[in-house]
Amino acid sequence: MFNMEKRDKKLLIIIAVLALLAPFALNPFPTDSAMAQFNAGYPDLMQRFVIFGIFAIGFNILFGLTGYLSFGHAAFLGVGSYSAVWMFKLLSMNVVPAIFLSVIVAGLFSLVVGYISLRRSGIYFSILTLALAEMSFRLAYSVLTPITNGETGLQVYTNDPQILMGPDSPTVTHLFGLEMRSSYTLDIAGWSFDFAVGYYLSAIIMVAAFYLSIRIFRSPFGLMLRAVKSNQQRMNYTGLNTRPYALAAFVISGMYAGLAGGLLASMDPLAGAERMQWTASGEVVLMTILGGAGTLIGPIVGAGFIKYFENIFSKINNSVLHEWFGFLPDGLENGVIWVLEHFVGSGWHLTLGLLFMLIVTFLPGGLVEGGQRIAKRLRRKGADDDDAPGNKTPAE
Amino acid sequence: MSKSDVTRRGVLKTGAFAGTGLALPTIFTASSVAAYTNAPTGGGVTLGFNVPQTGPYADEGADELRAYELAVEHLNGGGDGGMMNTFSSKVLKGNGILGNKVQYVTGDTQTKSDAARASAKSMIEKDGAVMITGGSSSGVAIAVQGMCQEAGVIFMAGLTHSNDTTGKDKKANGFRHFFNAYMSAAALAPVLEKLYGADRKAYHLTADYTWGWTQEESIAAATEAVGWETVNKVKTPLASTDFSSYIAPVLNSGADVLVLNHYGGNMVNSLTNAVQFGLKDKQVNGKNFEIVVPLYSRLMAKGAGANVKGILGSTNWHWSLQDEGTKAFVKSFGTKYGFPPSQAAHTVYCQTLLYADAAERAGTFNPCGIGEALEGFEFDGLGNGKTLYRADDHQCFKDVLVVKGKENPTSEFDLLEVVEVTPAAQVTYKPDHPMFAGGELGKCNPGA
Amino acid sequence: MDAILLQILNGLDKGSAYALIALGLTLIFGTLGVVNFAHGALFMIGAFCAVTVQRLLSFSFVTIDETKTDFLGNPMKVKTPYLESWFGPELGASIIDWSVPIAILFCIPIMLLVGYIMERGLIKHFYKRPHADQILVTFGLAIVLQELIKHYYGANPIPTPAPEAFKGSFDFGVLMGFDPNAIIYPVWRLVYFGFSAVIIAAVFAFLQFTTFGMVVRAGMADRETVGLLGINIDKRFTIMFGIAAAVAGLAGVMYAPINSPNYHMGMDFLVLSFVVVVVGGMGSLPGAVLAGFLLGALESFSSMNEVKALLPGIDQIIIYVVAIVILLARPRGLMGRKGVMEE
Amino acid sequence: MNILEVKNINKRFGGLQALDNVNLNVVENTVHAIIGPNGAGKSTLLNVLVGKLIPDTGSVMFDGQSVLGRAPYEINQMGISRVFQTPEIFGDLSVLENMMIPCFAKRDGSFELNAMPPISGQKDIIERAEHMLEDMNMADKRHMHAAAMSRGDKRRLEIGMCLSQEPRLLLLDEPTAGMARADTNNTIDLLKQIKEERDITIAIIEHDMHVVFSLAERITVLAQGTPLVEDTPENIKGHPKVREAYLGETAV
Repeated sequence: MFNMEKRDKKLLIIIAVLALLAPFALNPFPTDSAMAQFNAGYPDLMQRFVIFGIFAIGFNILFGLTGYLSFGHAAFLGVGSYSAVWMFKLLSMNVVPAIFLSVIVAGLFSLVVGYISLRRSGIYFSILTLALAEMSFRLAYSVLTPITNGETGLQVYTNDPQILMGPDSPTVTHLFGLEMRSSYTLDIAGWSFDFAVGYYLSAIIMVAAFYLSIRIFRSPFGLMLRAVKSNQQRMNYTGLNTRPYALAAFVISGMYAGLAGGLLASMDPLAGAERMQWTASGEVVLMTILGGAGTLIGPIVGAGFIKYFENIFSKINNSVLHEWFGFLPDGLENGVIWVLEHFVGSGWHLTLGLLFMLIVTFLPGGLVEGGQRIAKRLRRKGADDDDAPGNKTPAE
Repeated sequence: MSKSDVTRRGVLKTGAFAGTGLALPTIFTASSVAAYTNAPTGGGVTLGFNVPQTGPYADEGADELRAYELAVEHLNGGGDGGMMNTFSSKVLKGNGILGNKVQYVTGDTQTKSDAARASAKSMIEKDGAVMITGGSSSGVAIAVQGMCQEAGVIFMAGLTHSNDTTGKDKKANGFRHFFNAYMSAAALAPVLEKLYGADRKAYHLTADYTWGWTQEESIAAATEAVGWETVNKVKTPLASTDFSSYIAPVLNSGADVLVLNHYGGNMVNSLTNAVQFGLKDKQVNGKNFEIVVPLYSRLMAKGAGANVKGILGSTNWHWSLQDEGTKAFVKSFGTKYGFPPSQAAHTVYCQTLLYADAAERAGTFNPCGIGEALEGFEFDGLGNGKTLYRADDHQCFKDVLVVKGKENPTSEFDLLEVVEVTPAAQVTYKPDHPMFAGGELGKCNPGA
Repeated sequence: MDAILLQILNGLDKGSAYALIALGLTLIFGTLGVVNFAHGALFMIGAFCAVTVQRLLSFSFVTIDETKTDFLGNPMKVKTPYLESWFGPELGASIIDWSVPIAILFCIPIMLLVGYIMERGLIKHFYKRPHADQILVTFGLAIVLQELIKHYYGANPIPTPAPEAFKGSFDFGVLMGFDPNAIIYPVWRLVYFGFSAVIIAAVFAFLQFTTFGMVVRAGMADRETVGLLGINIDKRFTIMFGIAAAVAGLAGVMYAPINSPNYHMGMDFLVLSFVVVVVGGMGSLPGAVLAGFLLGALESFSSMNEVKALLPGIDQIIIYVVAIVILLARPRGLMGRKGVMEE
Repeated sequence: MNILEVKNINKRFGGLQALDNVNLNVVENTVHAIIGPNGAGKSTLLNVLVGKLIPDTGSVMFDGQSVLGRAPYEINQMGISRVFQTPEIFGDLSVLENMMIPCFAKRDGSFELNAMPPISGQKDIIERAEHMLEDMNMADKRHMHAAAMSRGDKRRLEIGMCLSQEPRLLLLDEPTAGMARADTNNTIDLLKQIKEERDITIAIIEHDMHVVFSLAERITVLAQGTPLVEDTPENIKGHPKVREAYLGETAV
């Protein structure tokens, strides 16, 4: 089944199971406990995890395999979101045409950007992508406001045409009547778990996207992309034209970004221009490097890591800290809180910055490689492994 | 963060959800039949304070947060009660809202629509917030307002000045206490005419995004109505940090007034640059060259330093006002934090009190009930004089302050002086005014 | 004509800031081979040197003035800077007024030290690492630095005016026979331009005419060979990092009166400075300077009303348009060397 | 029959005449060496042949078709493979993967969006690559990281990669430069073996006379951008012009 090797199948199954059980896995703490602050199992954040996972998986096909470091991929995500919202405005709130169009438009846009940028390599390529994306952002914010609704962000108004909208059609995004925002809450003892339609749609698409990326990694095309990264000179003198390979990877990753953008808009039908800013492009670069560029699962891990900090750490405020450390004697309590408040709430950026530095310094290769190293050490402790030293497959 | 109830989440049920085939015991609790999103069930009610904590408006966000904390303290009966004592409505008793202790969660908007919505969503979905409030820019306010409308919670806007918030993007679940670009212009124009004369030529520099445009449109229309001529309107890129190339040609354009439709860092820099070029000391057309900043804030004035001296603008509120409400608020804020509150702090404090009061009067947290209680509500004692929450667009109508940068500040907070209090009637417009046309409030959405 | 002359002045002025930052960035890249995303943060720290010196100089003691009241109605606490009480109000105030020029002296050792600590403590571990890792770690460092500044100085801009003597503007138009007010330019910006020119010239002279500079230049061209000659190039590179940091810091300290410093000013300049460096050509010092002035000038011209009327929004994107055009026309920017950062 | 015909090639770099009216014919199924002192234009000539440089004038015909103006990958697809002075392999990939890439290039052409089927299903390619590795005596290293191999092995792999494309003309650019004596001899043996086992034309640029005289059937001597003589190794050895060109400096 699935035409894959055993270890890949295992990985896919793990991801699928994790995605399925995320509402449980991400809410490990009882709702009333002090630790509930760290729960991440609410629909919006879970959706963000998987959607940015898709974005990073796609980015990794370009950066992880070919080594071309694009600093403009957020533009494709933004274009995807805009296309999706336009579909909601023009047709109906059904997400299928929206997602479909977002992938197509992002693909076309990335074809243009890729065609121009891939004429150069290295940092020159990076700056070209950065320039093209930043141009898109700035124009979307100002001159293109009729199309993008500028600062406010493109949204659906009741007086939009919506030609496919029947009198009974849902007015929120839906999949053939199944509303994205509808959810079940399951309460067991002190725990509370959310199961949202939007999350499961995104998760299924993410698993499919992950499956596709495994297939690409393991295909002859994937091998060619790794060859592009390794030695373009040899590629050329082996009768292989590197440009279309890199361009294909660029467009595929652009389509992944468009898919992510379309899904973001499907979960929440508003598309803001900031989605296209260079900081957003930088974020996906950081996700991929942090998780482990060129590894299959790294980008998802990196995406989850950054989104977790952004959404969970930024919400820890002083009163939360006081609640946590209320048991300490006053002087000590204030001391602890004084230290911690640098790192949470409005200080969450500082924590993130420090973690970037620590991870890249001590875990070269990202979180996944760090995890592998720990796993290896544990295994070695158990019994001497039969891993031949040369048996390392580069792109796991 | 511990909260007492388990099932705050409004369960949006469609019955269509059939995907996962769970064989687990599904224990549905009372909330699944609640009438609205995040109905409080235990003894507490959770409010969501969504302010910029990172990015250029972080200081404004921090000040908003201080005011929110103060408001919560007062609502729960702590502190000196602040403006609760001067508020014309007397239903708030210091025992929380409807007997529920007020709790709050905070989040970071990063001054980005996406992040703001994510943060607001987590407050609604995870923390069970029944009301979202905050923000320090119009893009964010409009984005979050739209989301609250969909989710079925009330949005009490923080600092947002664009006409669109209660104009083409107005929503039934959203309410704005802060004034807007039209009001700034309507308040400023007569003062400008009085001080600088009717025969003036204005040159506009405008931040190139929605708020800037509505500000420019409003002030240009208002000044043209008193006889001024608009020489030029120039858009400046949002990301600009140096405005020299936009300011350099001003002096030679024949204009004798420069209007800076900028806010935040943009305004600090453009004003600083304009003063560097010596515009304040020049004579053009036989008159003193003047600079106008339609939307002022004290925090911005602080950033621009001595450059604000003598420069006119408008503001929603200022701590030096001498009415009872203002004095009470400044006293309790100043005592707690050691410095006077900003207008952003003031507006969010008012919004919190107004929300709590509306809930008390309506006897419910249901957004529709609260909406009804706020619509057409007239009140006084919150520092702006008599104020009306207009039913047609959920905009507050109240006096607008025209202020000037103080020539001889006595302290680091004493940067602006009130030149005139423009009465509410003068800044009121019809709900169908063309600058506000295009949107519909729609119907209130209680969520579940 | 006068409008064009004005924009030429503007271009020189903007360009000198770009050129200074890009120069430091290129020095670090050229000598150490490190892509330094924290360079904008160094510029920002420079600007905050000015803020800090201003604060130190106006360090005050508090007296209670019973005749006045503060905003709460309590007796007013009046702050008097120690300097004013030591040297008398006039001299004290004028020393505080001169805090930015004083900060220049203060800034150089600070920045050298910051650069030294950064290079020895962090950057040196990343010489052999992929550029992506360098970007990640220096980006992390940039965030940490700016968050620390934000924590202690707040997010709002802090006014740091130039000395009274440099305030106001200079009327070129009159000199050249135009009407008064036709071409006026702020004095401090002219000082900034002159100052930048001096620093750029000093860096070039240092690299051109000193043995130290010659070795560094040789090292930039071919690190291994120079290493083989038994010269301890690493130590020199550490010093070069310090110098690059000092150049960025000086650019920042002088910039403080132009626009009030805030904690994110470094990030605002970061992308732009990379564009400048790349347009100039990776590893080329003259290229960086040339590109800085070129982009500054083009940005100024694009903001002219006549140009904007023709191409709406062009001033938003001109930098990027120019970058794209140059990179497509010249594969390695204006003066880039072959094979540098092309993998 | 000539497989490669180079006619009247000129190439100037600024003031330097790198190639001065070069004519060269390589006969099919021979080993043809191009020798000459440093700066004689050997590398420039090679770069013209593979499409990296375009000459100012002249023509280069490979098997009756012009190669000029074609990109390197197109020329390779015509049947010319190049071995570099320092081995150019895919260092990040395993040895087997290295060998598979030219096999794909041979089967699928210069670009094929073959993104869905797994490599493990490409039996023909794997078989071919494995076979080639065996031919090269490298089968035991198939899972090794290519970058981790010795220089000699890298050279061997690179030659194997070129051969797996079944080129009609193999160009070698100083294949033993920087090698120890033993490695050099191994490479000579390898090339001899290749020549024996396959129908292939080899053009070799070399400094090392030992290599040249062990392998070449024809030799062209290049000096100052122009061919001096072309003859058999025996004749070249005693040729006065060659001595002059090569030993000129020391003879003076």
